[in-house]
Amino acid sequence: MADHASHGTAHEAHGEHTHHPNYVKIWAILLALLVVSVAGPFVGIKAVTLITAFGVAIVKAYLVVKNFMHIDVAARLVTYLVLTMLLFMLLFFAGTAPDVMESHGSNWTKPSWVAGTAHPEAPADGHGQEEEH
Amino acid sequence: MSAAASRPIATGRSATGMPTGRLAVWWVIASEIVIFGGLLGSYVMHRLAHDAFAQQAAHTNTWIGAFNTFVLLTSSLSAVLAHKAAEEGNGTKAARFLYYTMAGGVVFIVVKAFEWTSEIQHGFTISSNTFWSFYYTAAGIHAGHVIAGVVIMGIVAQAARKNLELQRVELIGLYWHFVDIVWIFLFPLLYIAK
Amino acid sequence: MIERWVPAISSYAADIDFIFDLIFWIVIAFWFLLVEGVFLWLILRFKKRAGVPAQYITGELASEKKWINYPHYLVLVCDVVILAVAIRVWYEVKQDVPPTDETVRIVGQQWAWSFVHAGADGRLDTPDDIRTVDDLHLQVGRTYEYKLESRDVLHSFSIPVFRLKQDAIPGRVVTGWFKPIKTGEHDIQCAEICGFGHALMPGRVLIETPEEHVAWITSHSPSGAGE
Amino acid sequence: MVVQHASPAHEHDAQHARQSWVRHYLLATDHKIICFQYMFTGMALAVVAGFFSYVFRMQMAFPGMNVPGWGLVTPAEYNMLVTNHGAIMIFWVAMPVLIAAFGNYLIPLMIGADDMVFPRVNRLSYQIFLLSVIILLVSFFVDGGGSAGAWTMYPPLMAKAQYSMTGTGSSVFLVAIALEFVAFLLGGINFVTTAMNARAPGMTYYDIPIVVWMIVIASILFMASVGPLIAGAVMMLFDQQLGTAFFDPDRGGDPILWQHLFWFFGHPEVYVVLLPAIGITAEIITVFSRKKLFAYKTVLNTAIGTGVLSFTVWAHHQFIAGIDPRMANIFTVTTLIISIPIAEMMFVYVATLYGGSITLATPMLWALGFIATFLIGGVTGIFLGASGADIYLHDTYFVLAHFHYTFFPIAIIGTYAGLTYWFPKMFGKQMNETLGKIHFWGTFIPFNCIFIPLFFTGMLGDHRRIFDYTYFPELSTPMLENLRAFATISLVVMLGFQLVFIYNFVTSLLWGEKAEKNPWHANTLEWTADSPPPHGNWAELPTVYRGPYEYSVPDRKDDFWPQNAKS
Repeated sequence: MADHASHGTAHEAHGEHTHHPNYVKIWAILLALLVVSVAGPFVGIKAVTLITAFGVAIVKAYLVVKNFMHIDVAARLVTYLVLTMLLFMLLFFAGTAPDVMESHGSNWTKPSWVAGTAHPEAPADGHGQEEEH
Repeated sequence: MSAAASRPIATGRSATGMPTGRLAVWWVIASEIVIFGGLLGSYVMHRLAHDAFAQQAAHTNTWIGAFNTFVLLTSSLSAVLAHKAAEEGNGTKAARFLYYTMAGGVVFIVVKAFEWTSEIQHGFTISSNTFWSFYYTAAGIHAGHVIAGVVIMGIVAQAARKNLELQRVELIGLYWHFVDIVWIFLFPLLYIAK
Repeated sequence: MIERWVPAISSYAADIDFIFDLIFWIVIAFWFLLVEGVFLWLILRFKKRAGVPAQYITGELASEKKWINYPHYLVLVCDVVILAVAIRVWYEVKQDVPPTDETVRIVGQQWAWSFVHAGADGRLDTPDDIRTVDDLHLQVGRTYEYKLESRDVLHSFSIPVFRLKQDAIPGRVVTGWFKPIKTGEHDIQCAEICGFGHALMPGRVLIETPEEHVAWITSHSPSGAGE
Repeated sequence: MVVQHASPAHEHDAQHARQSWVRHYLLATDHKIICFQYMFTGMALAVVAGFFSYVFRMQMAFPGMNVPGWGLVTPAEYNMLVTNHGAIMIFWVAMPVLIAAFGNYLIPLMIGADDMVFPRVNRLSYQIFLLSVIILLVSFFVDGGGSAGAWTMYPPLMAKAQYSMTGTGSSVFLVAIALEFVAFLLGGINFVTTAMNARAPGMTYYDIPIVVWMIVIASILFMASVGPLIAGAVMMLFDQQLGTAFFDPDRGGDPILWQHLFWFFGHPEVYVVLLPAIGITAEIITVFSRKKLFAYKTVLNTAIGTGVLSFTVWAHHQFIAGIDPRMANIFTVTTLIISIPIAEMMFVYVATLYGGSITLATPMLWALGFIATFLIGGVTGIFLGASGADIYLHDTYFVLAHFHYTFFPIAIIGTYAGLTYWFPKMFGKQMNETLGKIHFWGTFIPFNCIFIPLFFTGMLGDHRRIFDYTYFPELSTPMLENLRAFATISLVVMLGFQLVFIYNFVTSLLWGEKAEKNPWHANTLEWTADSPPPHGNWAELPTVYRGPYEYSVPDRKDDFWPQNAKS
């Protein structure tokens, strides 16, 4: 039981004051990024759209988390917590996507996809009774 | 502080060095991340697998989405300004900024209501197809969070006006920024990637 | 050990029984009995006695920790052995489809199994296909590919004597294989809850000698007596 | 040192005395009262679920029998009973009793706080939980009957009323489950922040009793895993009621998606209820063997390791459910890896007994019974985690026996262990030891007699949830019928012995011998409060000087050393 003393060191529950950056400036950056993400699709290149849409979203989220939510002040634990949750979601995606996204698994097929009849607009004709392989 | 008098001693303790309220809100946010994560993860799987989603997404109105993003970003700004005012001990000012934030939330919901009405009139309902199911479900759950945030913010602002419970201004702000971030991801997912 | 009560009728049944036995010997016969034995011995050996105080052991010293660490390494080794065998069997049954002689379509619905046999020409989706409800006719020694479908909800196609089980999923065609090695008549079950009539899906698999099978095909060909 | 608000506890007492009975028991914010609310609600539902199990076991062993107390069991009723037995036992018995009740009671008392950090959120959590219970009970009586698509609620069966024939019941059931999740999210956040922030001065992370750690880790696991299922429940509800097609393959959805959403939660959920029970066991075996817990930090690390690993194994529930077979290999590996921390934890518990001075009091019997039976649940899991063997065993009674050998020790034996151990503290009375031991053996032996035969019926090919085996010639052999009947009779015997417990509980509560502050000579902080502790728990909140398991320290007069004793 060595480190009893280290426990209550110096942290004060209340009265710590957050460093306040220039919020209006950050807001202006966020709006500029918003313009970028809206403008992205007009370039017409898919890769550019993806970057302006999702790259910019990540940057925006980072700016909000860092400056508005002060995650850096809130102790490292919170950063780890949020990252862990995101990691779990990534894991969920990785485990689930092969089944939901693929039209062919190593021992199954989705006949309606293969035949091209089923997309979200038009109901497929149910089971693939007539499917030729 | 009549409410604080009956508060247990435990609430005032802080073995981690972080105020309990802030810690709790971060845990709330953590559990919300996985709720939205599960939903958006499922959406992304379908979106990537079905080209038809892109055709459907073309029917959404980017300008309305962009306007709502603007509204939420701006309301986040006033939420954080309220936090700053609360830390300076200025309850009146904090409450005023909170009211601006609430106004932002209300504008968001009203715009959303008009947008949905027009979409439903064009025949895109929640049961039209999987894209629209995800569209209404994700945006609907998000809108529910916005409404809850506005209501709670109203309660916090009432107290803040009387210089009471000022630490709550930061807490509701944290939640509001999280709701903002969810929208930051919903916007490209539902409106931009066509 | 399963084969003592449930006959092993498919070519891979013995492999699945083998892995069951392997795990049984490693995990139950060795680990479980060992740990329970030590556990009971400790309880009896260190029962409270007047004048004998308990010892103060933190478990943090390396000399103490080794007592849990060494068994622990052994667990790791056992895991690797079990994994190697399990994945090999899994690969053989579910992933690696050998060249097949014939294809049979199996369709689950609320609440019956229906089967489409290839018929006389040995090919599916030709006019001479034989459709049956609840009876699956197979010829012993042939390798079959199955195409498993569902018309409504999830079902699970299970033949215990084949050690075969596979869920049927609406919207998908699941493929797999089996090779019956003995003649006889056995149960087919549905192993995934599929509504009120879940118990009302008892199919039968009939494994016939080549002569019997040919006779059955001839007598049931659609051009002949019909279904 | 930590800033303490100097508001003396007797102020609370004065205020407390003014509260009326309703305020005291129904609208209480005191963590101990909320514990009782959760515990008694959970136990009431355990009676319901136990009765359900009696009815369907009777039908299974004696098909077509006119079950006393119920009547003839129709297939629809059978599915409803099976579904709700599972769901109630997990969501409305194991979780409220093990996490919510013990968590509420133990966390503030064991870390030396006067209450939870958010008492009113705590009350709200119970109220939402109670609402979910009421909605669940309503679901049995709506048109078409209660939900009957198994507790896993796989679509398309559950998603469409035309398949399940219990359209309303399924939706009401989903709402009840979603509300229950909300209640536990609120409760869990409270537990975690309380344990993190409200610890007594001097209590480091390594001075926290294991049971508190376990409840906290379990709450975190719950929080991190339940999100996708909450999203999934909303999607399923929309599928049922608004005509969406998230899980309908004909219209672009995918039924397998639900299975992933469900099991991503469902597997960590096993550990959510397991960890508190393991924690309770740690407290009891150290006290009754007068031993320091063997390798405290190892226990903690294995618990955290198990928790993290539990997020990587979920698809082993779906090996033959149509997932890609290549993915199954990955999940087999992760599943067997999880045996490593759990085995380590079991070794630690066995090692703790070494060199002890063991008293076989009732709580200790339960704790040892937990270890002995949970071990069976653990080792039989290997059969199912190994993908090759799972092809045969999946969805047979082998699976059922396996998870009852994990869940029964957790939810029933663990609860009885905790309840008999903390009964003196909770109610200020001692329980009758003789009746306690009769109850223990009367539960423990029949329990094994129920589920050992079911391992065999599973090996012989009995599949789960089948209402009547007489339709299957190979499942109607005399051997199988005898095994089923034996299991059912054992169940009836076991349920009968629970009356002993109820009798013991009530009589001890009313006329039991008065308990002293620390009847078991334990170290943890709750035993330094009065029995039962008053509102606010201590007149002066304790300060902690050492870890929780300093038993039989050499050169001390007493063989225990309370955490708050200065020397």
